[in-house]
Order: sequence, then C-alpha cells, then structure tokens
Amino acid sequence: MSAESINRSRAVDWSLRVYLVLAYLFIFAPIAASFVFSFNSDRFPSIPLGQFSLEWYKAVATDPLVWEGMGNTLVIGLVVGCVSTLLGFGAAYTDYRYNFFGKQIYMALALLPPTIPVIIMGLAMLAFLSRVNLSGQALSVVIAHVVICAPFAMAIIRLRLSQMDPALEPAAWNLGASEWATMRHVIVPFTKPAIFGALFITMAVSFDEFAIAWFVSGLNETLPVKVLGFLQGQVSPRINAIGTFVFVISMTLVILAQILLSGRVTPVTDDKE
Amino acid sequence: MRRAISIYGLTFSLPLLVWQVLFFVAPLVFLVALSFWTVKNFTMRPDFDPVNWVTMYGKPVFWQAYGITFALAASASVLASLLAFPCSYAIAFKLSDRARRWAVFLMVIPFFTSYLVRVYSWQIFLSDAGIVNVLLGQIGLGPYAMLNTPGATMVGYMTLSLPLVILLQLFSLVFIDRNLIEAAHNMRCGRLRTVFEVVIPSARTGLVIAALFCFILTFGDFVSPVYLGGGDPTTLSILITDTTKSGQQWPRAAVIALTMIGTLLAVAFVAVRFAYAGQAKGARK
Amino acid sequence: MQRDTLVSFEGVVKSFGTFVAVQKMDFEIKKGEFLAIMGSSGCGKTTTLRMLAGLEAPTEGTIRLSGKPINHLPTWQRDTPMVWQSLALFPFLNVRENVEFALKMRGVGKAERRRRAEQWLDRMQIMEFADRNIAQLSGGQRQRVALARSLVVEPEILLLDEPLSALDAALKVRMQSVLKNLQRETGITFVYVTHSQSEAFSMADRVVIMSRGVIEQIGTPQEIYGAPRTRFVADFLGSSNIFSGKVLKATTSAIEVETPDGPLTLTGQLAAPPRAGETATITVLDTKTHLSVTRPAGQTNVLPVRVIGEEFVGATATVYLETGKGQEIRVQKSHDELAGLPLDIGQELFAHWSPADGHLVAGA
Amino acid sequence: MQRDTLVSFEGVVKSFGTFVAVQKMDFEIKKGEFLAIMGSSGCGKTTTLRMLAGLEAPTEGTIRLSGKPINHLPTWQRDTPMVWQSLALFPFLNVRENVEFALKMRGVGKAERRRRAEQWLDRMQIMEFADRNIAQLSGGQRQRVALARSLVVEPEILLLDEPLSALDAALKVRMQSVLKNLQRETGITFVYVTHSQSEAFSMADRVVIMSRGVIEQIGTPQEIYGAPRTRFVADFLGSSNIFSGKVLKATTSAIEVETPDGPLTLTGQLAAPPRAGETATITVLDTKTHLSVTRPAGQTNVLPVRVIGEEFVGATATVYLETGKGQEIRVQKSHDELAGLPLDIGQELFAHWSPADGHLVAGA
Amino acid sequence: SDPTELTMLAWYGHAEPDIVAEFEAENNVKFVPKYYTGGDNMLGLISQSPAGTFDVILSDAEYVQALNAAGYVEELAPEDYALDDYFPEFQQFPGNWQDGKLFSLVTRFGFLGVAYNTDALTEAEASSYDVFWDPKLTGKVGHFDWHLPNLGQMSLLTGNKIPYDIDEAAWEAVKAKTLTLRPQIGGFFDYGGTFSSLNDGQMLAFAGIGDWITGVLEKNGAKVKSVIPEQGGLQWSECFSIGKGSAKADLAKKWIQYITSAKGQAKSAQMAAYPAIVPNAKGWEVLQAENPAEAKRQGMTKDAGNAMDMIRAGRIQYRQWPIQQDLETWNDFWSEYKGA
Ligand SMILES: Nc1ncnc2c1ncn2[C@@H]1O[C@H](COP(=O)(O)OP(=O)(O)OP(=O)(O)O)[C@@H](O)[C@H]1O
Ligand SMILES: Nc1ncnc2c1ncn2[C@@H]1O[C@H](COP(=O)(O)OP(=O)(O)OP(=O)(O)O)[C@@H](O)[C@H]1O
Ligand SMILES: [Mg+2]
Ligand SMILES: [Mg+2]
Repeated sequence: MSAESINRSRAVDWSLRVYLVLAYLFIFAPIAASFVFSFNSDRFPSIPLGQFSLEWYKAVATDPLVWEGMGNTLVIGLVVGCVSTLLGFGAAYTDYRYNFFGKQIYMALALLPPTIPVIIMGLAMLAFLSRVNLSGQALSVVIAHVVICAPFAMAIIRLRLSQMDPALEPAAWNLGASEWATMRHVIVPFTKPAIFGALFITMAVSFDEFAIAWFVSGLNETLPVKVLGFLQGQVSPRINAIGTFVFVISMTLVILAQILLSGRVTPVTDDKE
Repeated sequence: MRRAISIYGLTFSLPLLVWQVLFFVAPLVFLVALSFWTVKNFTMRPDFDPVNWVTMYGKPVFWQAYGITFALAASASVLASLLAFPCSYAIAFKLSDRARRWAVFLMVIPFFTSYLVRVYSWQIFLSDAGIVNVLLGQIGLGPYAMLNTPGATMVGYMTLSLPLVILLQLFSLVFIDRNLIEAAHNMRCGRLRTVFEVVIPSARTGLVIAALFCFILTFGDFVSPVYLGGGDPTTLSILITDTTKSGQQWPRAAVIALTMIGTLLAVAFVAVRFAYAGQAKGARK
Repeated sequence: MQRDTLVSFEGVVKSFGTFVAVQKMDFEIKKGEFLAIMGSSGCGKTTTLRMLAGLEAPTEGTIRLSGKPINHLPTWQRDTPMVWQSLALFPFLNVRENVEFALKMRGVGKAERRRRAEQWLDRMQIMEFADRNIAQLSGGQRQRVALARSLVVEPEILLLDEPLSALDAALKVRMQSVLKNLQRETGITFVYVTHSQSEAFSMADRVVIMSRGVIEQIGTPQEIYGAPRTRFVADFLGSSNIFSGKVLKATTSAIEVETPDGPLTLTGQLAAPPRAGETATITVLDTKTHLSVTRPAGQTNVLPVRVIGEEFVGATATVYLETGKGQEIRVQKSHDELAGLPLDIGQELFAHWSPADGHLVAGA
Repeated sequence: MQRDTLVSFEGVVKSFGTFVAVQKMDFEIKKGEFLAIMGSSGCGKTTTLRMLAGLEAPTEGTIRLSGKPINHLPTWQRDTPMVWQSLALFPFLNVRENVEFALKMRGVGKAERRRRAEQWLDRMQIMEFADRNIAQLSGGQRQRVALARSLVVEPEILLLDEPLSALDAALKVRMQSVLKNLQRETGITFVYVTHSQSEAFSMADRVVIMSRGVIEQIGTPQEIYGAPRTRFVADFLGSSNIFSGKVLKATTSAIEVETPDGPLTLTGQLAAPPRAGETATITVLDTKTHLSVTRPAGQTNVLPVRVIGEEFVGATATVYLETGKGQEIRVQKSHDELAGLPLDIGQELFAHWSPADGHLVAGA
Repeated sequence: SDPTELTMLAWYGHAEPDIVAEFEAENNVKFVPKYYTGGDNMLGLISQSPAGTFDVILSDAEYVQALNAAGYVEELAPEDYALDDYFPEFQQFPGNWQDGKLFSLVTRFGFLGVAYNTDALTEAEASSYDVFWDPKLTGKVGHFDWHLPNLGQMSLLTGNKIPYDIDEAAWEAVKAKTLTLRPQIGGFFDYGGTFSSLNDGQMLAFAGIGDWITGVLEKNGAKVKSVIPEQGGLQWSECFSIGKGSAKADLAKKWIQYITSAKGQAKSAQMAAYPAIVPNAKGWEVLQAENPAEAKRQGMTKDAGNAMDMIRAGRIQYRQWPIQQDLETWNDFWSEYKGA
C-alpha cells in the first residue's frame, strides 16, 4: 500500500509506531542494562554508574569453574545439536513420507515436550534418570536437552521438506536411484540448509537452558546453571558478564542459522498453472 | 510408493520414537508412579499409597497457590495479548516488508538471551533505589515500591512471554487477506471498527494460540515469582520447591507437577477448541 | 439512448513511487451502462477500479461521481461497493451475516437488516444457505453471496474486479447471464474488469481496452472487433494476423505495404491513407486467412509458410504457421475445412487472403 | 503399420483402501506409438501411469513390459522414465548435473556421463545453459531439461504426466511440436497423460478416454471425435448435444426416441439397432445444430429453446440454450452465421438438426 | 603430574581460591565443587548421585543425622583431628556424634539474630525481635526462606527457652504470634535475594539470618548489621564429612585436618563468601594475630562478651530439627504462613 493512500491516518500510524518503539524498549531494556552493567565497576549495580571496568570479565575469565561450565556447555550443546538434528530429521522425514496407524501419537511425541513447563520436566527427568543411574552426568543433560530440542529440529526440517516438490523423491527413484541413494543425493542436499539451521538453533536452545539442566546436571554444570547459582548464591555482575558473553555466542549461532535458512533460497518449482 | 514401513523407513522413524518414549514418556509415567511413593526420614520408598494426593489436595495452601498461579497466568495471558496486539498489528500492517523483517529479527533476539540474566537486570530497574525510581526521582516522583510485588512478577512474565506472543499474533495477522480489510472499508466500516469486525475475528486462531502459549509459559515459571515477586505470593512452582525442602517430599512435588500438567492439558484443550470453533473443516479454495 | 454521465475521469494519473501505473486517463461512465475494462496483466485495470472505489488516491487529476470530485473521500464514505476477484467474503461470518455487514455498518436496525438481506438472498437464490459457513459453499454460491453483499445497499454503481475468473467454464457462462440480467433489471451501473475477451464482449455495452496505463480504445464490442484502432488492440484480441512495413503506394481506396515477407495489398475505403514511405500495419482476421497446398494462381497476398503446430478448440482448429522471416500466422477453420490439408509439422503451405479482408491500423 | 506390443495391462485393478481408483483395466501399448490418456480429473490417469512407472503396485492383475511381468519391480529397477507435471527438476543441481543424474545412479563413469548428457543437451538445444541453475531457466527451457533428463538413458518408453499444463498457450503449442518431432525421430513409445483435448487429438496416434477408473474408448482421434462410443465420451468431448430416452421404433436405417422434450429421429446405417422400449442416447455435434427465430416448417428434431448465455471463442461463438425441460443445448457458429439472430438472454428460439447428423451411442 | 581431583559438595564459597588455594598447591589437588542452595537440595543431590560422587561434604549440623541415617557419610576417627584445640563445647558437639561414633566435624558456626539497616534502626531498637512489628517497617521486613531459623526465632520471642523443644500449646502460640507478622513482610528470599535486598535497602530488617550475610555486606560498605536480641539468638554450624564410598577418603581426611587446624580455621573465619566464627581456640589466636579487626568484629577475642561467652551465658541456642513436632508440620505451617 502506498503512503499516500486515502484510507490511512497519519496520526494513527505514528502512534502505533511510537508504541512499537516503546515495546521494543521494554523488551530490550533488560538486555541492554545487563550489557551496560557488565562493564560497570560497582558490585551492586545502581545509577549513577561507577567506572568502566573489565573487572567482571576478568573475574569470569579467571574463574576455572566458569571455564569448565563453558566447556560443558559447548560439548553438551554440540552433542545435543547433532543428536537432536538427526532425530528431528528422521521424524520430519517420517512425517513427510509415511502415513501409518498411530501417526498422530508419533507426532504428539515429536512435538509436545517443549510445552511441558521446564520445572516439571526437570523434576520428572531427575526422578527418572536417577532411578536408571543416568543422573548427574553430562550425558543426563544431553538426554534431557535432546528431548526438548528434537522438536525444534523436526519443525525446521519439516518446514523445508514441505517446500520440496513432492514429485522430487519419486522422480529420483524413477531415474534409477534406490531409496538410500535418493536420500543421499536428493533429500539431504535439498534439506541441507534446514539441517544446519536446525543444528545451530538446537545448539542455541541447549546453550541457554538452565532449569532442566539444573536438576539433572549434578557436578557437570553448564554455564546457565552457573548463572542460576550466581543468582541464588551470590549476587554479582558476573551474571551480566556471562550473560553478555553467552548472548554473543547464541546470536552468532542464530545469525548463522538465519543466513543458512534464508540465504540460498531457490524457487522449488516454477509456479503452477 | 506407499509401502508398509521398511527397514529404510524404520531407520528414520524409530530413533526419535525410542528416544521420546525412553526419556520423555517414561519420566512422565515415572512421575505418576512417584506420586504414590512414601517418604520416611528423608528417604523415599516405592509404595502405592494415595497419601500424597490426599495430603496435598487436603491443604488449603495448595488450593490457594493453585488459584493464585492460575489467576496470575490468566492475567498474564490477557495482559500480554493486549500489550502485544498493537505491536503485532503495527508490524503487520504499518511497516514496509524490509522493516517488518527487521522487526521480526529483533523480536527473535530475546529468545537467545538468558531469561535469568534479563530477570536479574529487571531487579536493577525496579528496586527502591533502582533505575526507574532514580529517573522518577529526577522529576520529583516516587520512590515507589515495585520490586517484590505481583506487579514485578508480571513484568517478569511479560519479559518471558511478550516476544513469543507478538510473534505468534504477527504470524496470524500477516496472513489475513488484505482484501478483507479493504472490503470492510468499502462497505463503510471505519478504521477502528475494522479492527474489531474483521482483523480480530480473522486472526482469532492465532490470538488464542498466542495467549495459550503465554499461559503455558507463565503457569510453570518460577524465576519471576521468586526473583521479582519476592516469593510472595506463593505460586505452584514455588510450592514445588518448598515441598521438596520438607525432607525430600518428592512424591508430593510430583502431585503438584501432575496437577499442573493436567491443568495445562485442560486449558490447552479448551483454548484449541475455542480457537478453531466454527471453522468448518476442509475449506475449499 | 442518451444517458447521463455518472463517473468521469479527468486527467487522472496514478504513480507508485516512480512507476506510473495509470497515465493521464480521461473517460466517462454513463448512468446505467455496463462498462468492461480489458487489457493485459499489469496494465492498470485494477488500479483504475481501486481509485474509483477510494482504495487508492489519484496522484493527479480528478475523479467525479455524479459531478462531485471524490478524490479524497475515504472509501467508507463512498457508495462504490466492489466485488473482489478473491470475493473477500468474511470467513468468520455466515452467509446472512456477510450480506448484512454493509447494513450493520450503516446502522440499520436488526429487523430491517434481516429483511433487506433476505430479500437479496432470495433474489440471488441462496436463501437456503443463509446460515451456512462460507467454506461450505460452492464457487458459484460464493459468487452470489459476494454479489448480494455488495448490492444489499442498493448502490448506484457496482465495481467488479475479475469476479468470475476463479470459476470453471460452465459456471462462468451461467454467472455471466446472472450478472447481465441483474444489471438490466436493476439499472445499476456496472464497471467490470476482466481478462476475458469472451466475457467483455458478450456482456458489456462498451469496452475499454488498456495497455500500460493508457486507454487504447473505447467502444462497443462490435466496433472494437471489427475495427481495432491500434496494433496493440489487434494483437490483444488475438484474432488477427498482423503485418507491418513501409508504405509503397497509397490511395483512398488501396494501399501497398512492403513487409519482410514481401509486398501486401489492401483495398477499401481509407479516410486518411498514409503517405508512401511511412510505416503502416495491416491486420487480417485469422478466419479470413486461407491455406492451400499449391500457390493459388493470380492472387495477391500469398505467403509461403511452414506448419508449426495445431490447436483444437471444439469444432474449429487453429493452425499455427511461420513465414520464412519468422512471422507467425494463425489460421482458424472448422475441421471439415482443414480435412483435406496435410498439417504435419514442418509441412510447407501457402497462406493467402483477399485484399478486401485486410484492415489498416495506426502505427507500426 | 502393424507394431509389436510393448506394454500390456491385464485385468489391472488399483485400490486405495476401499476406494477403487482403477478398475479391471485391459489394454496394450504398441512399440513406437504415441498414446494419449485423457479423462476428467480424478479418473485414474496418473494412477495408471504411476503403476507403469512402478510408483504404485497394482492391487490385482499384471502389467507386462516387453512380455515380462513387472508388477513388483521397484521403480529404480525399471527403465520407465517419467516427465512430471511439476517437472521435478533437482533445484540443487545445475542443468548438466540434472541430466547426468540417471546415468550417475546407473554407475556410468564421469567422462561417459558427461558425453552422453551433452549429446542430449545439444539435441534439446539447451547446451548453452548447461552450467546454469534451474531457477535461472524459463519454463520452456526447464521443460527441455526435464525431457533430456529422462531421455538420457535412451529408454524404450517415456511416460509424460501433463507435461505442458504449466506453460502458457503459445509455448504449449511450440513444445507440442518439439515433443511430436522427438517421438517421431527417436521412435520411443510415448504415453502421454493430458487434460487437454486439443493436445491429445493433435499429437497422439491413439487416445484412451477414461472415466472413474474405467476405459471408455480407445481409438484414433478421428474415430473418437466422429463416433463417440458412450454418452460419457460424447459429454466429455463437449462438442455434442446429448439426448436420452425410450426407443419408440427402430430399424437398421432409422430410429425414433421419446425424450422429455419430445420424439427425436435419427437416420443412418445402424448395425445393431436397439429394440423398442429400450433406452437409447442420440448425440449431435454442436456445429451441426442450428437455430432459427421461427419454427422451421416440415422438419423433425425441432426443439423450442431459451437463450441462457453466449461465449466468444475467436471467430466462433457458442450459444448456450435450454429447453423447457432444462436440457442444455449448445450451438457453435461463426459470428457471421449468428449475426441475424436475436441472442438476448431469455430470447425464445428453435433449435433443430437433420436426422442424418445424429449419432447413436450405447446406454442412457 | 596432573592434580588429583577432589569433589566437594558445599555451600557457595567453600572451595573458592581464598580457602583452598594453599591446600591445593601443597597437595597437588584440584577441588571440583558442587554448590548447593539448601540442606534438602543437598540431600537430593547426594541421593540422586552414585555413591562416591562426593569426596567431601559440608552440611549444616542438623542434616548430619540425616546423612548418617541414610548412610551417605563415612565414620571418622576422632584421633585423626586436632579436637583438643577446640573449645570444650565443640569437642563433643552433639550434631557430630551418634552412638559414640564421630561422623562429621564442626568447622564453622555463626549466630542468627536481627539483621537491620543502620540508617533505619538503632542497635537498641533492633535488640528485640519485636522490632519486626514496628509500623515503620511495614513491607520492609524480609524472611530468609526457610522455616527453621524463622520459626526458631519466633519461638524464642514467645518465651521458649529451648526454641525447638516445645509442646503443642507452645507451638500453637508460636504459630499465632508468627501469623501476626505476615502483614509486615515484604518477601521471602533465597541467599542471593537476601543479599541484594538488604544491600540496596529494599528490606530494612531481616529475620532468620545473621552476620554470615550482614558481615559480607558490611565489608562492602553497606549500612547493615546484625545483633543478638535480648530474647537470645540461634546458632548455625557447618560440619565436614567424608562421602560414603569416596575413592579419595585419605585426601578428604587430609583436607578436614587442614581446615580444622589453627591455620585453616583462621582462613575459614575470614572466608570471602561469608564470614563465620570458628570452634578452634588456636584458630582464634592465629586470627587475632593475622587480622585483629576481623577477630574483634566477630567477637573472637579474649575480651569479655566474646562469642564463647555468649554461648556460655545461654544467650544462644542450637538450630535443630523440631523435637516434639514433625519437621513436616513446621514446613507445612511455613507454607501456610507464606500463603496467608
Ligand atoms: N501498491 C502498489 N505499489 C506499487 N506498484 C503497484 C501497486 N499496485 C499496483 N502496482 C503496479 O501497477 C501496475 C498496474 O497494476 P494493476 O493491479 O492495476 O494491474 P491490472 O491491470 O489489474 O493487472 P491484472 O490483470 O494482473 O490484475 C502493475 O505494474 C503493478 O505492479
Ligand atoms: N495415494 C492415494 N491414496 C488414496 N487415493 C488416491 C491416491 N492417489 C490417488 N488417489 C485417488 O485415486 C483417484 C485417481 O487419481 P489420479 O491421480 O490417478 O487421477 P487423475 O486422473 O490423474 O486426475 P488429475 O487429472 O486430477 O490429475 C482419485 O480419486 C484420487 O483421489
Ligand atoms: Mg487486476
Ligand atoms: Mg493426474
């Protein structure tokens, strides 16, 4: 619609835009503040600000526990990303390709976990995993995170598959490619951007998850669990420093995913009819 | 060809199924079993005793917390929906395509910053000597007690849910057929009236689903009520942690958790029914 | 019949940014007429209609309705209801509520609203679906709901933007007659945008043919089919073969034009013949173009051609041919007439027509 | 020309759950022929093709290719390449890689693959786009890539499922001739599914007409157009008016049928005339049906009708009419022939035809 | 060679460099801590981890019995440790011994009283629990969110000599009195929340805590202090044990020896995370030499009225599980109180 349209009111348009800016201010205020205070010398943040200081970053950087948490987070994130993407890919392909009795239940299992409140998930996971001697390890966090991350991977990859011309797979068979060859030469190349997208998004989700990880991580705490610890145990701007640091990493992953998901979009088929 | 599932098919279908049955269904089922266990002297014993259900459901505190949590989550859903609507409306209808893409991108960022860090940040804003009061003080107002009030909890809930609610609303608003809006204008329906007569009814499914997600998120959240609400009033999530503090009463915590899941499923069912009510299946076109 | 002017476009221009969608448009719509607007995709048909409906403001010029300028009247203050290609029925309202909508917006009371809506539901023969959901209706039924919804306020003018394009062939013909009857009975002015020549020519009193934001020709269907004013119109109607070239000789009764495929002649009454050396275009209907296996003796306008394809349309077939210079020629004949000809692809034939069947249009 | 059988369907049935998509199908495809399959949407055309390609397994019966049953051979072990309506080109491969795909899957070496692919790229005149992305090609170019991709393995048979339906009219006619030439030159058997009567009739050696999973008629285009074997076929071709009723009298040279609109007669050579009291159907081409303002004197087969609409198709127009009993009648004529008739909607006229132009088809 | 890893389950701060660096260097050890946020949290963590996960466990005295009952800790040999250097009261510290066997060793303790903002209240005002009901504190009184210390203080206020050993009538009185405090309360906080809300003046008085929090804040310049009011105070105590099944029990023993020695005790008293009083008399001496100001601030001097004198004068009672009621009864009341 053109700006000169006669059916719009400038006043309304501008007030809506102002409101929009206010909403973004609300949403970004805590993020920005955490960024600012991570460079503030005062231990108990308040205004006016103290001096600029890298003290909290130094504190974080010299804390071996933070590094260890960081290492755990990275390793767990990487494994969770890979496993979730693999499982999610399988489920997305299953949904795309097959129709079978009980498929709705299958799909419910594939999509429901993220809607269960994390505190309940954490409780149930800990209670269960400790019964089967799987709690308190990095593996426990991986298990729990895959449960909630696989649905994200599944959704992203399924979306990509639904953009695929349904004739593409049978066309490949018809040209002499077996099912496995078709998977390798057609399905995977086609969904590749979504696969990487899913990988990064699930890594980012795992990277930021603290509630379930707090329950099941035991000694192998991830960074977000450390943050929870800092918040519960000793208020310190280190929270801001870590938060800012994690934010930068997560955003890098998200932007990478974004580029992969939208960058190389090729029209799938020419428009029909 | 649609054959029966083959080895090839199972290779892709089974892993997720196995994983979710082992690590998602089993824990939830175990939670049900756990709620019938008993606790003596800090240790749990497998049992089949409804005592935990009887005790928890017999406590006024439990029902009170339940009522409060439900009311808080419901108000958060209404509030978030109301606050989000002008935003999603503006993004959908008042921005250029480019600006809209940016708006969506910016809205996604909060999902990747730690919720904990954001809540901690709000403490700095809301405390008696915090940023807001200092700013208000400079224009001669306040200080107001904001932290450790239900209002602060609500701020936390908005922090948690507003971006998601805006995105979900936006998703249904951008798919509204613009012709419907023009058609309404063309039939003497003014600007504001069109919002109520056309835009909201058209986007109803999305609006309800967005509110539902807000409800789900806030109903189970414990970070905001504790770190912004000062743990007062007691919500179900706080009650869960309190319960585990009274000598390893995990079975009772399980009762609370299961009650929460039941409530969420019921609310989701009602909301989805309402969201899709009156929409005949298999619309043509 | 001399009718009053209802709408006039006076020097109307519409630009989107730097792109000019409608250029200096001047024309009038008479009270009670059925006006069709045709033209290729993107030529500005919808834009013209939307300006009339108040959904776009003209960049320049004036649009008058019953003499009053309406350029800046918002759409909800005009009585110019429109029927959308997508119909734009409200999916969350049932049939009756859709039809009542415009009345509700005008503050008409409940009982009165119902009475007037039912009157139109009845008239459009959809009374029995009154309480159905829009999704439960067939294409034709929806079409009727859309009409009833716009007509319920009994406007002076109704704007229709390709209202039938989503229907299948049989339904299209049926709805055409519904529309045509409706227009005659109510006397409401119809402005009807369409892609379909068949629709425009069978329904409209006058047809407007547009190209790239400019009106190429306005006239009755007969005038336009018989005498396309420009090469664009001839091309657009698609029923003529078109040849351009330099004029060799020209009198008021005959003209000879040098085309890449050789000289072609045309005879007839020429009011203002072009001068020698100018460029001219000759069109000839595809039904008036003939084919033969051998070169017809003693005839002008004979071109050697090669078959490139054939298309069946009911009882007739269109043969697609090409001259040596790549000029496309179509010949439309009944199956019987084509029966004797070898029409394999690549087959060489001769196309020819009488100089009296040619027609001169302006420009190249 | 007597040709060998390449494919035979023997009592082939295909059900999806309880729904029978193809019912007891028996027919043969000859080596080197161009067979078109037509029928209304959902009649089982694609299903038939997919069974041949090995994308669906028949529920009953046998499909043979060169005499060998292939029912349970997976598609990747057959040489029955298919060209899809959507083309199904691989968007992540360039043109050359697309064409090489089938060779790669057959384990053909790199150099050989390249050589054979280039040969086909060349033949389809798309060599210059070899390294382009699919998204950078026009519709016609993609079409050629899809053909090259299927033909590169030099199969005995090529299956095409509405390959041209996505193209615009002009390109469609061009590609038709490309396909037709290709088939002639290579001698590959083409099985061509289409919705378009024009396509089927102008390209195919034989046409199969299907309805609800059943073959209604197989024959050359001429046979089918001239003598539709069933009412469905006549209806489907859409070029005939169709009347059913009880037989009053019948001889080998004439028959009289009592229809709701009165008795109709038909003359001609009737090999096996129905008996009196049986139901029979008479069809008459719309081009052989005439209109007049007054009842033509001394004629049989005259029906009073009312105009319900008119459709323009190039040089001809189709008038839609209705008898008092609601029977639809179409009359196709050139504009000149219709010029004298009043064709306002609702106008009462008389439709009539010569008993010799009628045609008897089986059943009601 | 690579340092041996020693796992420690403890409150935050006990495995930070200011405490463990020296020991780590001397013994080529690397501590891997898991910090918990409450006794039940700690029990949960142990019960849900395989035996031997934690080599060293630091727990509050009242939980030692639970640890022992559940078999989570190893028995200790009294002769391994410098118990003789302890003040007599702590040599036979009841929480450490069970049926004549030693299961843990007290290493630090502190007193719980009234924590207050020195701008808002004078020390005299704060010297009674009644100050919580002061109208000028409405909405400004905070609770450390655990029933045991809070209800213990209420019990002291209602006149129970031994606050955790009360009969039903006394318990009803405690409950009634407590409920009247509810309108004064501004929130229920965990450690971090307590810390920040006292620091920034969000809360002006706090029940259930003591110098272990205000001491840290004081050091950072906040205007807060704790006093033991006239009704008496409570004592919390932290004890070290060796986790059952620990593969490094020897090293764990070495650590406990180190931290209960005079040198370790002085370090411990000045822990950066939160200060505390130590039970080792020799430790007091080392501290007085190292940091006389801190020794004085915490009352670990020879002066009259020092920490031991307060205990000996009967002004301080152990924090312990309720004796005549179930733990659950207290906790349920606490939940009810919070929801009131
Ligand atoms: N809001 C707009 N902004 C920019 N350009 C526009 C806008 N609306 C229309 N146009 C352009 O103006 C031109 C005319 O558009 P219009 O919709 O009037 O065409 P049309 O004749 O109705 O075509 P069609 O037959 O495809 O509906 C087109 O080139 C179109 O791209
Ligand atoms: N996989 C399937 N499961 C169930 N029904 C199917 C399936 N495939 C096709 N059908 C049904 O079988 C019938 C024949 O389908 P088919 O695709 O062969 O029709 P068609 O003649 O190709 O139609 P169109 O011209 O629309 O392409 C249809 O009614 C269709 O709904
Ligand atoms: Mg248009
Ligand atoms: Mg098909």
